[in-house]
Amino acid sequence: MSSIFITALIAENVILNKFLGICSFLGTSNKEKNALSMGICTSFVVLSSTLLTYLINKYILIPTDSTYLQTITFILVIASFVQVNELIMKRYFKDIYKSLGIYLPLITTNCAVFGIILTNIKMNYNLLESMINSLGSTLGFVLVLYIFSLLREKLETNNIIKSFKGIPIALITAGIMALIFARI
Amino acid sequence: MKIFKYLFKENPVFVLVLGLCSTLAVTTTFEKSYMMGLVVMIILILSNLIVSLIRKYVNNEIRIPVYIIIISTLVTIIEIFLSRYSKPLYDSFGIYLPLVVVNCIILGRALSYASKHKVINSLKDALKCGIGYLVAISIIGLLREVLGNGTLTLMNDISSLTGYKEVIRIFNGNIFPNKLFLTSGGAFILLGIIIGFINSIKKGKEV
Amino acid sequence: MKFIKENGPHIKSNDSTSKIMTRFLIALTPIICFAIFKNSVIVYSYASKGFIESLHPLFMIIVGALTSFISETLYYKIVLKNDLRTSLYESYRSFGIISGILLALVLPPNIPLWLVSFGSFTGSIIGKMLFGGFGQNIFNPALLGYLFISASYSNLMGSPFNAYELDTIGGATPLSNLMNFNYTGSFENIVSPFGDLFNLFVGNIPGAIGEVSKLLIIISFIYLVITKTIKWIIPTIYVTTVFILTFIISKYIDAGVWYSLFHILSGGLLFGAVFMATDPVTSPLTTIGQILHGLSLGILTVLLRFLTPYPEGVMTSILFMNMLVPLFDKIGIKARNNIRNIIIIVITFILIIIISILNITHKLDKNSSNVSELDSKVNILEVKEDGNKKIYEVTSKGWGLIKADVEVEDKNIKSIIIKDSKDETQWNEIEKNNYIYKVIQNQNNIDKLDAVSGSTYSSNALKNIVKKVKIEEAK
Amino acid sequence: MSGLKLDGKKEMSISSEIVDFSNPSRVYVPLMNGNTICACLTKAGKKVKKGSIIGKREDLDFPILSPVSGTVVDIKKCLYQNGEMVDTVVIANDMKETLVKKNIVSDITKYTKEEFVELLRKCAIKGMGGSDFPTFLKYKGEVEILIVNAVECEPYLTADLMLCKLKAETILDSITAIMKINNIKKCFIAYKENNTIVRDAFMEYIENYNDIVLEPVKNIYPAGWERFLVKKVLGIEYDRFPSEVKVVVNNVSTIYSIYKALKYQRGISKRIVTISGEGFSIPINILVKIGTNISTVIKEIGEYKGENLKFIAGGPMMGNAIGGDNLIVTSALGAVTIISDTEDEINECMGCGRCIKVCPAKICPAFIYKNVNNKEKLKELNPELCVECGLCSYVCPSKLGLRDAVKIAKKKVKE
Repeated sequence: MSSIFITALIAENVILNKFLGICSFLGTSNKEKNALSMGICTSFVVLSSTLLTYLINKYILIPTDSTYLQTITFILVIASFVQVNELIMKRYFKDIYKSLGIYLPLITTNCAVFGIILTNIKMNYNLLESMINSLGSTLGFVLVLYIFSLLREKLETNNIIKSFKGIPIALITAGIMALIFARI
Repeated sequence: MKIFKYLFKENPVFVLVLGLCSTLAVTTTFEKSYMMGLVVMIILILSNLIVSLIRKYVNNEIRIPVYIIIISTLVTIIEIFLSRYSKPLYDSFGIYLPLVVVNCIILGRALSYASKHKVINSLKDALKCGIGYLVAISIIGLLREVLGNGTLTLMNDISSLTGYKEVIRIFNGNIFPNKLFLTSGGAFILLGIIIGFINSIKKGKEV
Repeated sequence: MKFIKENGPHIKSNDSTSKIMTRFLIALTPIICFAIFKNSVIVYSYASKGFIESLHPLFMIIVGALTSFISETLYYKIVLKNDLRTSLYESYRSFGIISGILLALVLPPNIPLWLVSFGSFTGSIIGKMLFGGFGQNIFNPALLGYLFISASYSNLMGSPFNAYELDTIGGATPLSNLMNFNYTGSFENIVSPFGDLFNLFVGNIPGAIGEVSKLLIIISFIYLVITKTIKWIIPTIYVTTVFILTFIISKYIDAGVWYSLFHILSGGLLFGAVFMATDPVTSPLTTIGQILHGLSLGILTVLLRFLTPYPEGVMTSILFMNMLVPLFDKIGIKARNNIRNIIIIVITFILIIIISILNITHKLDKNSSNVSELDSKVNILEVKEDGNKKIYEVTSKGWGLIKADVEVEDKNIKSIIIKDSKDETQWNEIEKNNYIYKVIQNQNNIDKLDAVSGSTYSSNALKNIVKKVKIEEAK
Repeated sequence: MSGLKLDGKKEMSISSEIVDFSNPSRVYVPLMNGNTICACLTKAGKKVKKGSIIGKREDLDFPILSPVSGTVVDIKKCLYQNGEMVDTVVIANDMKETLVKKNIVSDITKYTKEEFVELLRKCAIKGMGGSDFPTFLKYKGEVEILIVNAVECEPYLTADLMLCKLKAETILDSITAIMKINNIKKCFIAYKENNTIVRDAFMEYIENYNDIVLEPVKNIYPAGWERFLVKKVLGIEYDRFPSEVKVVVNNVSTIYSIYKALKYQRGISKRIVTISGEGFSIPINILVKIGTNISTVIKEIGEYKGENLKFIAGGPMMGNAIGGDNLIVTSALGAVTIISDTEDEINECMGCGRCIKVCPAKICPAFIYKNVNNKEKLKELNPELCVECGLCSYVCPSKLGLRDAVKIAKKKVKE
């Protein structure tokens, strides 16, 4: 049980090992305040949709043998939860909503969310295992996002050559982080 | 020449750094990458086509859910087609084939371009983006496999479909098949260096 | 007579960066000499290897230093486009040589020379120059080179022995030997095969070139601290945390103090702590940040040594902590003058320590009774026996369920025939790099074998089969 | 409170006697108070007496007095101690020293507090330790403890030391007078523990003065800094000014100038200046009229040694090397240091963390230097606490101008 959590957190980290969620990873990690809030919103969406998708898959899709409908149903579940998340953010956490702005609806197109749910289904985990896996992966997502936002703040003050500034140096740092995470 | 423009000017992967999520993981072999590039291109063209066709009847609020439904149906069709005709390719894609639904390029082009322009323009744009994406992905796939594994699989998994099996072994010495490029970290670093290299060439040309 | 207009203090301390770096090099020389002495002079006299071959470690150090120097000069010349003279001067000022030498000292004695140059080349260029040159890199270039080498050519890494030590027991460094006895075991079977603790201390035991002579490392550490060249807080706290943690664990498995001493004196801990973790560029600046750095290094190293298949926890934990340096500095700045923050930090760290100890003890219990966990994954349907050959019909849980027949002849697995693996989706990866043959080949220490990337679960399933059969045989 | 033990180099200028140069032919009075520009109240050709008002600092209504009697020649730009060219009143000295009004007060303790503060403002008594801060502001509020700063932690400087050696008794009289007028309970005279000359000078007379205590302070730089003294001597901290905790810190020469104000009811016109450093042939202490051009005095005493020199107004740590040697003595200028320029090899910041360990104000100069051009990061590092003691630049192995970066950051944060 705990080995699933640790591997999901570090060894099979969602961003670094499975390449999921790079768009938002490069996008929102410039200031660490919105990196954290972005992470929390994503984890809320993932956990809630894992629960719902597991139930749908177990009691609707498999009995009626329409597993090819998985993609569509899961995407709709995620999209609806993102709308729910946006409403909550608008009402309760006004300032975070303002600072995150356009990145909130982007969670639907965040491959990490959909990827985690798909891995849960593919590995045919039971309910408890898939919840732990989702929790581990999202924590891994938030961890890497937070560390990376701190590193990018430091990279701002370096005098990197012009053609490598911004995205390329961020990718190289992420690559080195991925190599280190693979060895833990 | 146009190809040069596709590759450097607005290439979705190298310049806009979009749509990386579902693709980098698959580029361990050249064949898988150009197949994934083809899949994405076909879906892009079809989705742009449909989106620009129905752009008048769709108002602004429900744009995103509708487009997502369109794209996911297309992806499911492709999934069924692949799982029936080339099972090994379908297996090797694993969870990354359904992930094409959330690929930022397709939804991005649909939202920003197709929903506002005529069918012909959006088709042209889809073609441009599709080719740029295909070229970029296959270059990455080529580099990663040749340097990392020393082999070049032109057609292996889908041999049942095309009946032509071809795996060329290029490097076998102890220097070159350097497993770094097969690891996920290696892919990040390789992509970073490629984009940096292209930036320096673009900067060279402009200044 | 010219009067210079300048503000700011006009008298300055007579210390300078180049002086610090030269003192660092001076502290390294005794270790280099011992490395050459142990790995080539003794080898030349005992194992009667050719003179040139036995000088291999010396060439490694030279090649390491030269490549990093040349690659940085080339970088300055080609990428930054300044003429040869300034790029030579610039690369002298950015002290690439030190990371080259450090990398060579960390590698096992008999690896090919081009591998050393590959490591120091990637370490300096990708790790340091692309990040902006001297003083701006996030990761320690020497360790980064080590990471690149072990990531890309792990099979070529070779064994950490020189010809002289080939006869020591079954090809294991002290730490990997400890792992075979899954971290418990008495003084005899962990320490005595290597002489005794003093042997470990003086350093004629197998290991990478620079790591083994602990006595010299401590001497250079004292020299570095007196001449105020390195941040002494990080190594002291790092080693003491490891000592305390292993002491608590040794109390748990009621082994004596020698257990924690063994942990400190083995592997690259001392060398890593004194030379790698204190690299000024990649370690925190504020004092509180350094304390946190040392503490978390210690915790992570102990965790890695106990919980992961890699025996050597030091290199990865130093690299991991290089990533967190901005976080430690941020805490260091905030907590500098108000006590409330310091208390919060202390509590969080105590919590982390407790969690990690529970984790390790849990693992140790699980290890001693790891048969139960294995049983849930692998079960033996039936055993057919003819003559000294046995055939185990086995099922093991990977993605789906794998059925296989394992043919065993006098305690050695001869072959594994897979009968059914239809729902193993990633099965073609396994077949492509004939993983079954590798599993059979490494059946004695199966944990060391890496899983096939992309199909970890099926490869683990195969490894579990081997483990289960070995335990059955051992009964 | 951290700091650094510097090589004091005091012995160079300690042995020689004070040489008197107190009547120069021309006197230059810069219309400046610290770094704030003041208004000019005279014009060329006007006759002035010693002590008549020639300028005023508007915001504090603080006068600038003429140190000599004579005629104003003209008002032109001259080199000031912060390296800029500033409007200065040039007065030709008629050597008569005719006073505006001449009276000697017998009992100097009979002033009331308001009279005392007004007298300090009228006689333009300013901080002579280098801050040039109008002293009457310090005594406005209620004061319980007085700390006399005889530490002089800048290397090469021995001006205050010579003053204590000669005028120890007058300083003690002045302290008792100030204590009686402002009913101050206790006074501490802070001096460096290894500075035996000052200790013996005061020990002779200290018995017959009660409530005045000699307080030794550790020989580290910047021991002479206000915040450092209050923390070391009284063990208390304050936010921005010591007056918040009812404490006043005065330099020992300022105490001597207060004595002159109480006794003769006029500002001071002379002060001791140390001229020392390896670039000068005969290091010496001179008694010189405020406003004299130091280059004329130097030409008489000795000559320079070495090629490209640094002519520093003040000590080597806090002072600025001004581009020329025609520097004008003001009441705040304690010394002139002449040292040869050292070519040091500048390197990148390698993150050794020494500047953070040594900074007495507990801020991080290395981070400020790195983030000097993004403002919201600077706000977190709060550079305004910096006291510009220069220790960070002193201790940096890569010889970076950390103090200048913090100065720039201070300006940026203030906007």
